[in-house]
Amino acid sequence: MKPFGRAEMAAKLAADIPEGWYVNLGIGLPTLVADYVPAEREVVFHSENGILGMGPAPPEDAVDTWLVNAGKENVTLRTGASLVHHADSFMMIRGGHLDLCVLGAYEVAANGDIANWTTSLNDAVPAVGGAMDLAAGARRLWVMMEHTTKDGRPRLVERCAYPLTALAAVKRIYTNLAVIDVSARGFEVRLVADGVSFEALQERTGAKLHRPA
Amino acid sequence: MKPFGRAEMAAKLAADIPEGWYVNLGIGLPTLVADYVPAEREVVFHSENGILGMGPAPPEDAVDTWLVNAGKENVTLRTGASLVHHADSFMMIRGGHLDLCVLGAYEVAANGDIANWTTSLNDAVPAVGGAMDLAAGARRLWVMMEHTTKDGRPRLVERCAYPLTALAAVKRIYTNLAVIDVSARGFEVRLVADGVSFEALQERTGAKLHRPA
Amino acid sequence: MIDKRVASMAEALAGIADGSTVLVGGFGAVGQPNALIDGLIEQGAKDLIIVANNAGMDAKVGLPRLMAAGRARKLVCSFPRGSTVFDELYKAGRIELEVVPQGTLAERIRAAGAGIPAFYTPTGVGTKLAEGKEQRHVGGRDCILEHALKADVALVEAWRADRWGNLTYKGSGRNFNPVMAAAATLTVVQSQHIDELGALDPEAVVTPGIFVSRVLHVPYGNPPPGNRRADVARPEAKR
Amino acid sequence: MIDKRVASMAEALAGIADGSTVLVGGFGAVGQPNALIDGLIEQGAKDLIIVANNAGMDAKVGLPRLMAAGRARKLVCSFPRGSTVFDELYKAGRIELEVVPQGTLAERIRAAGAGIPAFYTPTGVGTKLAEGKEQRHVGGRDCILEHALKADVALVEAWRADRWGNLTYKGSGRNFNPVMAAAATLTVVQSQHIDELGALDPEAVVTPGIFVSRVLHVPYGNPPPGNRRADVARPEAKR
Repeated sequence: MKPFGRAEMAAKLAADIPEGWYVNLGIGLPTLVADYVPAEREVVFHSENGILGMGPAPPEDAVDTWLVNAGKENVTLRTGASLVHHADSFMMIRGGHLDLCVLGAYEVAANGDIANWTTSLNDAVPAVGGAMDLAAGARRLWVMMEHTTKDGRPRLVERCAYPLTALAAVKRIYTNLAVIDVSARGFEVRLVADGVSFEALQERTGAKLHRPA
Repeated sequence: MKPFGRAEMAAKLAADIPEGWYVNLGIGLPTLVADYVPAEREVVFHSENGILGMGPAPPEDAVDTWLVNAGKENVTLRTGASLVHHADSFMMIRGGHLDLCVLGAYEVAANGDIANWTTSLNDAVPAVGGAMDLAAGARRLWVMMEHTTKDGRPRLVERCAYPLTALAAVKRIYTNLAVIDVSARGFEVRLVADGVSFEALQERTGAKLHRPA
Repeated sequence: MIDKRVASMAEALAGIADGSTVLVGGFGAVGQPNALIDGLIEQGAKDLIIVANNAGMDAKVGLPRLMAAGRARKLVCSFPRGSTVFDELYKAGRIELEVVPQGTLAERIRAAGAGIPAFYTPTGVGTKLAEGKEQRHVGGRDCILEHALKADVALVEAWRADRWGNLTYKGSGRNFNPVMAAAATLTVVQSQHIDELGALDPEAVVTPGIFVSRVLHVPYGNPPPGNRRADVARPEAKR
Repeated sequence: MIDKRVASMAEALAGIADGSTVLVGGFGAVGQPNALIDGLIEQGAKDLIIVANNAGMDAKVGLPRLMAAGRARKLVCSFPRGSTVFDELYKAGRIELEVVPQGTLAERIRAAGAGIPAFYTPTGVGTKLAEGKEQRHVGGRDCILEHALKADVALVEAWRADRWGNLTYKGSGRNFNPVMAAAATLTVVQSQHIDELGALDPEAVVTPGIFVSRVLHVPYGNPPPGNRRADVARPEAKR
């Protein structure tokens, strides 16, 4: 079994983004995706704090500290970018103008429910950021996450145990083992990593997997 | 009896606007008020279609046809002006940011109700414009109108007969005969035109007038 | 390469279906997408619901032409006065009218673009325009519930545009245009200038390209003069 | 002459009362009105309800200092993570927290400025953050009712300002600042540059002066660098 690395997951997802899409990448793992969209394929990246048309991270000796993304990392503006305030920025999100949002998650259920903002397993401070707006508002929500937890429990489940971020929102999941669509039938396997059999994948998944129709 | 002319009404109202107020002047008679606020007393005039900081009408040989006010008349920008879109412009109105709005009216009731958008007496096309937003949203609503109709019926009434624009909104009325506050007691006479007795004014008014407390 | 520029009016208006709800920018004669309206008459879509602040003025220009051609079955509007074409159609019962307070109209369109299906507002409470609407005391005031006004098409007039669809406007030509641009499935722009990508200052873009579908270059010049001011005494104008 | 410029921090923050609700602009370290927050500590108002996207980061700068000084009784926030000061106060039960989805937070503040007392939104439906909120099917979706978040004070960071209070921002320093500027009874601005009236392009003003009460000149320079990017493989960064 040869699981996808994080870079491979990002590259695989990036390859599925067509030119012209407006895309918001969640903080953490999803942020990597931008690096795998070649500049000549024009994809417009959005950041919650009012940037449309984010470019790559700046070289260390040319950082404009007035520009950060949602993860508070310094970024650049691409030619054609525009800056708006927070209400206008979330208008893009909540008004259904983004073609795609990619988020990390703790769990995704077979009906598309997503839990990605708090585990409530410790007394950590709850923090939601823009996840609920993005999950409810973007035209498509794709998730990037490890297929199982560190101790091997499935993250693709029949029903989320963690507090929900949004109901029936996820359309596709990119994991280290597979790419899986969420359809009316539930989880549909699109693609598996080398050496991962359908049966092995099912073993690591908490809900029934379907072969593509 | 020496009624105020339109210019006098406008001048009288203008004199009551302190420096620093943000003011929307309704189409028609109220528009005149701006001419009687001297430029050195900085009052910021707002127009529904997205202008904050309107200046006087341009000389005929220097008209910028890209600038119109709510009455579709060409205007100018004052130094310090800004331009916004319609939702942001009505945010100023509806969010309670205007210190004053001045409207014309058919009738004002003793409780501050105003009727100024349609008479429903003919089959004319109903048209409301921004009147309802202004009446409900501005911090103060003052009305400028003739004290009676052409055939002598009162416009200051116990209860409006014409369709309402807003409830309990008017704070002060400037007519050709008097300046009248609308208080918890009802109509309070602040000022009368030369030769107009309280009794003569009461005769021409459809609700009880009070002398100032 | 993202390129929203189109070369012809036919391309700009392709696919607009009968029965569409069409937002039309402009206030008075400023910021009116008149070329697109003329194009829409040519294009042929009928049974349209038109949303615009005014019903137009000059019978030979813009909306009045569209209405005279019998293409609009309904007008949603704050101030349908000054258009003899509309007056006649309305009095003859040949066009429906929904009168909406101007700020409520702007906010309902903004809500559609912002994914807000409905909101409460004090505007209109106690008036004929509140009849049939849910009323509720909220935030310390009586309010009515107003719904988002979502559209199939927005026709927008801009001053500058680039191939990503970023837009700026000129003077009071901004008005409803940016609000409408964000509220339709298909947003078509006529722009006086087409600029290279990057020529518009990112800090000064008014409509980001995400809201725009197609851009047509229509360099028509300046709007006609506005109304004459009906004043009695203008001390300052005498200078 | 309208002149909203003030000469001192004391004048900028005069009259802010105990128990005030205070909107604080900024996202990450960008656009944070840190000088005004320091001034507010000095000014002494306590029992404050602070509304901000973050709880701050560096314990020595801005909100964490205010919280550590015991001035905030409650934080309304979308992402209160990364602030050890807040974490400790919260875990010790010494500060209340209302977590609000970031877009709902922005929209609730915008609603306060726009005179919309409440609106429906699909964001948060079916989650813990919808508990206790009215739910309703509207516009074809399940929604919850959210209320305007009106404030006594807004603390805003701007790039350029004039004496009328017209403002522009820089880069992603815009964020919540213009939205908050419109939603408070008293809006206090710290601006890096003070310009002559007329120097700001009317087409490019982001916050019109009508929303601004006082402007203080605070030319502090640039924000500190952002977070380091926690990436694994960055082919483009290798160039």
